Amino acid sequence: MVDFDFTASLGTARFPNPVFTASGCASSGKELSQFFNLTEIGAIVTKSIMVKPRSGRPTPRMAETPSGMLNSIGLQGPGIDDFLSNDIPWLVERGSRVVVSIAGESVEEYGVLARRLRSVSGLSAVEVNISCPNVENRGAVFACDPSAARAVVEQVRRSLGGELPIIVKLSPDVTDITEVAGEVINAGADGLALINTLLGMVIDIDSMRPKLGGKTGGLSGPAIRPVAVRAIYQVRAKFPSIPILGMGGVANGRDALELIFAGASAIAIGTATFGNPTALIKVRDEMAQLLTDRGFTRFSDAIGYAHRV
Amino acid sequence: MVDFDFTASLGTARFPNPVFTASGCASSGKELSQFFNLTEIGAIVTKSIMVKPRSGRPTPRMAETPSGMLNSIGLQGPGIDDFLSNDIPWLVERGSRVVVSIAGESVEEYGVLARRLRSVSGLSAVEVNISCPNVENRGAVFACDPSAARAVVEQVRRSLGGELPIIVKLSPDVTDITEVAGEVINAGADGLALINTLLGMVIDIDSMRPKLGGKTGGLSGPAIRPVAVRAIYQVRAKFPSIPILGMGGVANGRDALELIFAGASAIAIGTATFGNPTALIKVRDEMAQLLTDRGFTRFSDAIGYAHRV
Amino acid sequence: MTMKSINKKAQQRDAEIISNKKVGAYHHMVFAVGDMATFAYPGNFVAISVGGPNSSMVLRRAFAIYRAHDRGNYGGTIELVVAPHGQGSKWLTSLPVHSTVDMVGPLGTHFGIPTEPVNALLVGGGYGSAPLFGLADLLKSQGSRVDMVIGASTAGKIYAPLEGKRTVNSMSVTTEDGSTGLRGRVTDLLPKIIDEHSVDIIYSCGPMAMLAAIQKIADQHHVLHQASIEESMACGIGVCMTCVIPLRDEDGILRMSRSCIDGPVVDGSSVIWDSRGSIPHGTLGEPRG
Amino acid sequence: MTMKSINKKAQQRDAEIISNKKVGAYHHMVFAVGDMATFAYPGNFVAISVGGPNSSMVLRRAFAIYRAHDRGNYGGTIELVVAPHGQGSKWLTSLPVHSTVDMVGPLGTHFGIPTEPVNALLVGGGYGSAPLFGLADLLKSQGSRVDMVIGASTAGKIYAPLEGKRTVNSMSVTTEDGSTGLRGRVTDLLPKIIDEHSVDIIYSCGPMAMLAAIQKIADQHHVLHQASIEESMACGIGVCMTCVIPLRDEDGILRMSRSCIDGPVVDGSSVIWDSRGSIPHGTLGEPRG
Ligand SMILES: Cc1cc2nc3c(=O)[nH]c(=O)nc-3n(C[C@H](O)[C@H](O)[C@H](O)COP(=O)(O)OP(=O)(O)OC[C@H]3O[C@@H](n4cnc5c(N)ncnc54)[C@H](O)[C@@H]3O)c2cc1C
Ligand SMILES: Cc1cc2nc3c(=O)[nH]c(=O)nc-3n(C[C@H](O)[C@H](O)[C@H](O)COP(=O)(O)OP(=O)(O)OC[C@H]3O[C@@H](n4cnc5c(N)ncnc54)[C@H](O)[C@@H]3O)c2cc1C
Ligand SMILES: Cc1cc2nc3c(=O)[nH]c(=O)nc-3n(C[C@H](O)[C@H](O)[C@H](O)COP(=O)(O)O)c2cc1C
Ligand SMILES: Cc1cc2nc3c(=O)[nH]c(=O)nc-3n(C[C@H](O)[C@H](O)[C@H](O)COP(=O)(O)O)c2cc1C
Ligand code: FES
Ligand code: FES
Repeated sequence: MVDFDFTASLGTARFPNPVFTASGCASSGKELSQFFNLTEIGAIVTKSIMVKPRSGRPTPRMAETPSGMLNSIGLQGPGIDDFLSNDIPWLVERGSRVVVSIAGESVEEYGVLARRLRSVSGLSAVEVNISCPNVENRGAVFACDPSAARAVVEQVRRSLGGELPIIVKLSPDVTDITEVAGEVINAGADGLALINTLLGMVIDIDSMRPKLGGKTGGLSGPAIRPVAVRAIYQVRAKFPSIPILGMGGVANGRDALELIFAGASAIAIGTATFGNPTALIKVRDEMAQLLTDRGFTRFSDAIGYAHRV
Repeated sequence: MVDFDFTASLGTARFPNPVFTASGCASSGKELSQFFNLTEIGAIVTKSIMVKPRSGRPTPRMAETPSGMLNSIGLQGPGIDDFLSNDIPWLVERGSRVVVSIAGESVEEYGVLARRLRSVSGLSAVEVNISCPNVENRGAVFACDPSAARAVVEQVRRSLGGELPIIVKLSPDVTDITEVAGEVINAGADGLALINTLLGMVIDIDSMRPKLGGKTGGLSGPAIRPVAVRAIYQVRAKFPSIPILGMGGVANGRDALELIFAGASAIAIGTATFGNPTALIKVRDEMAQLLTDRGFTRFSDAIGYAHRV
Repeated sequence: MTMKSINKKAQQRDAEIISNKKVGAYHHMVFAVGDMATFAYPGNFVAISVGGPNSSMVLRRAFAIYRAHDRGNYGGTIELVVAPHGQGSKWLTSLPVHSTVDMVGPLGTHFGIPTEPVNALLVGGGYGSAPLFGLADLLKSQGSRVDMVIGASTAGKIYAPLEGKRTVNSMSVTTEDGSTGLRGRVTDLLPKIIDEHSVDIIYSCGPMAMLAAIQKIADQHHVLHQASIEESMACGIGVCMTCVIPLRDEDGILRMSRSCIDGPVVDGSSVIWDSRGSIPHGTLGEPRG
Repeated sequence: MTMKSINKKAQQRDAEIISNKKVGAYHHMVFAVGDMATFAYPGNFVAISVGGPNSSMVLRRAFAIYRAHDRGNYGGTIELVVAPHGQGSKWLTSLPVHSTVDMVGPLGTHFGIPTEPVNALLVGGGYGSAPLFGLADLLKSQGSRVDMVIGASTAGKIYAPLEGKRTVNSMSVTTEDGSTGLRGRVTDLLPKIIDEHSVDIIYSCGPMAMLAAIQKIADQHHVLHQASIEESMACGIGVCMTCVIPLRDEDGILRMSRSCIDGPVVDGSSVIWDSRGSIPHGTLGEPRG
């Protein structure tokens, strides 16, 4: 394993290895640092931050499902000001690679967030979470509306300037994910993050009502891995050169390999961290071993390997 | 449980209980009859039949996934002629309720199938599986294209005449399932079947290629239950009077109750039968008990109960 | 009074089951945990993976630490009181001795121990009595008076081991069906005890509704109240934001705070008890319109 | 020659593990199954639920019946030879004696037994030798000559119990690494044995590639060949259509047939062996264009 070249890249950003936290599944990183050194992983992707502080949705906010879970956090967070003064410096000082995830309720808000990030030093990339309701269009989720998705990315591109890579995170809850991918790539995305959660619901058979305070929630965990692999494979087939940050149900090295072979250039770990605080380290080490076993000497050679003819 | 009224209906069709086989998960019924008497369940929904014999997709056709499985059968079947002369009479003679599922590659083919069913006696309803590629439109799946879905249902309505209820089976792989539901209801659907499988993929990390012969496959089983509950709940909220045959990951009575409370008028069992040949009987008995425990005396009162204010 | 604070000593390890005994409706389980026990304070909890290697359950289950011992025949041990409730806890309680589980802990805040002797009233509902016995020992050892009230729906759900009863100055039991102790709820007894023993502080652990009712009484009688709360937790380590409750912080700002990090032990007066299932008015970042 | 036919006597029941012993790379497992054993013929298989009540594995696993006994100390028993391969089989082989599993069986077609004595050659690869021992007994009891060839990659994967060796007229072993028996593959030995003993029929069980190679030899030597095949099965009872193989039926029509119902034992000459992973040209309903 000494000779294995594990470096990864997304656009112009470089990482010592391809294992990242998934947005919203590592808070802003600090809490995981009692289990491992944050510089051990590729990057911390922070919880999607909005312009203003946000309380999120009422509880209960989670329901366990077969090999998965639903969450309805509702983007709780302190707002960009608090985030930039408290969370980012802590991470940057400790030498972590940081990808900031942003979320807005209007195209304008995404612009505001991107402008705020422009001058922040120490960031590796910006992830644009477009799985948010667009208050200006009857709450239609940006990620489910190709033209709205495009408008967000164009705005972020303009406001951010040309330095930081923009990774746009797509929702699998669409008829054709390659269509949305095409739009955001044209709008200037440097990479895509695939996939966000699937919309789901659990009904509590005792109260005989939806279990979550917010009624519906996002389905994550191993249950959705086949959907993630398919989405990554489809997008990679159509846009072979766009880097993909893959995620969805990865809990060990074997799972990660599926997404890598399908076309992911790096892997984010979400739900698995809840079950195992050191899941990221496990995935990283198992992945390196499995790739070495298969004769790979460089991680990058494995990306999209399932597409070879 | 003696006093529990378990009768169910979908449009004008009546059933002694609301537990059905899911199309493609009970072949044409015969094979299950060594485990229980087919009259014990609400209905047999037969494997989707096409006009001509069809070999289906190459093997491997399945991959187990966390709390689920992928299949890529590719609608293997003997064609409508063989089916009507061999499979249907066998079921009808034994007193089973029969729902015939049909699938076509063009609007025209659906019409041909519906016409053939017109004169068949002993059927309870027709299920229209529109999760098929439309060869006339670059293989776009009917269920993912609201206007194509509409055209199919209008054609079936015309060709079938006015007797048999038409249940249209929708795919969850769409941006807005209520939009497709609205189209097919307008086109004359008497009920909806929710949900078909989700498109997924598994990569074999040893061969480093997609595991299924057909590359992608349909994801079913408990993993997708939260998506099924959500889809049923959404459609019920928007179209409270359309009957829904609910399915997706039901393996026991508790699972079934979630779908019923979300809005299903009957439940179909697919993947669970593979793990347990008597799953249908288990679901039926547990459901009756759980509903009785909760004070219901009629099954029909429980339908959509999670929507009460 | 020492403030409760987050336990920063969490570790993840395999813990061997040393003993697993049914006690009434519960299982008393002892785990060999090495030095995890050294850093455990009354009120802390542990989080355990459930279902084994092929499990369909992806989330850990949280359990309040009943007792922790630094060293013994098995090195450090942690004891839990587990109710076989749903899938996960039934799996755990069914494990034979010598099985190992994956355990993370100690987690969360712990009960604050006053620096001076006080009159303390400990109130537990169901298995919520468990963490109170270790707390009682600690309070007694620094000279406090400790009265205890334990309630449950029925006798089998009262967890009150003999040695625990002996430590405290008084122990009262209530059951809703009257099958043991007084018929009624714990809160029926509190006003009298508070008055009789000039209670300074209530420590409580149990269902949210019970805690809320205790807070009302604490307010009326102007006594402090440290409550150990139980919200559904997906991660237990502060990274998921599922376990939030509305808490007013020292600056008077009302936030949806993580009960796994800012709790489970919280100052009862800082919680907006009535608002489970909603975002209380005035919460930082509350939804507009 | 009696034709193989579908076993219509399948039942679903709890089966208690009576014995579970490691034998080389495999586990020999005995299950108490009541009268399920009565209806089991060599070649039939059973399907077992894996992973326990919280399992993330939704599909049964199929295992060829090694031996079935009508009655004994435990009533009817069925014996299996299980390779701890992936998640499901590892779970199964790790179960302690007295655990119960949910078993469906006997399923599928069985080996056809000639009405007259014949010269039979039984060829097994890996755990594929297991169902051949019961078959050997049956053939011997009706007066046939039985030669057996067993192969595997390495010695630990040869399953050949002593009492099994005794029944047959000859037993040859091959391993690819030469760690026991002859270095090579089973097929290296077949031509010679066929000639020497005027073999009438080959019965085989093992990996698909081995079966295909045997068929070539059977064709060259004009001997019959009954092969027990192993395709991924989701249901094992004929309802899912995942387990298909291209089979030419009596009317000469080539169909994708279910190996759980029309197999696992099939007439080797009716299989289009080369076409795994594709639909052979001429199959009923083959894709157009
Ligand atoms: C801080 C804390 C301390 C706890 N201490 C104990 C203890 O000492 N003894 C004990 O028996 N149990 C305790 N619990 C509850 C325990 O964590 C499990 O929730 C409970 O055992 C039910 O899990 P299950 O898998 O059996 O049920 P399931 O119904 O299968 O659980 C499904 C999901 O819902 C959650 N859930 C279900 N019931 C509760 C509940 N009452 N509170 C929170 N989440 C719930 C589960 O954690 C799980 O994620 C505690 C919970 C918390 C948060
Ligand atoms: C008719 C038949 C007879 C069999 N007899 C035996 C036997 O006697 N002894 C024995 O050890 N095994 C036998 N097998 C293989 C067995 O059913 C399992 O497939 C094998 O144990 C691997 O399952 P797993 O859960 O350990 O592996 P996993 O890799 O976790 O299995 C995942 C899925 O793939 C399928 N799969 C994996 N490998 C195979 C394979 N080689 N063939 C078919 N499906 C596979 C599994 O059934 C399962 O659905 C037989 C299979 C069939 C179809
Ligand atoms: C509790 C929770 C909170 C999440 N919050 C966010 C978020 O703030 N922003 C975002 O882009 N994705 C969020 N996600 C989605 C994850 O980043 C990830 O895309 C998804 O969970 C699939 O990966 P997994 O199966 O590894 O969890 C969240 C997921 C969970 C479970
Ligand atoms: C092996 C298999 C074959 C299927 N074939 C069909 C089919 O022919 N027609 C159809 O409408 N749905 C088909 N389905 C989908 C099921 O009817 C059902 O909608 C889906 O599997 C979800 O239910 P479940 O989780 O209970 O399996 C098939 C599913 C499986 C697993
Ligand atoms: S349980 Fe995850 S933040 Fe508290
Ligand atoms: S395994 Fe289902 S039909 Fe053969």
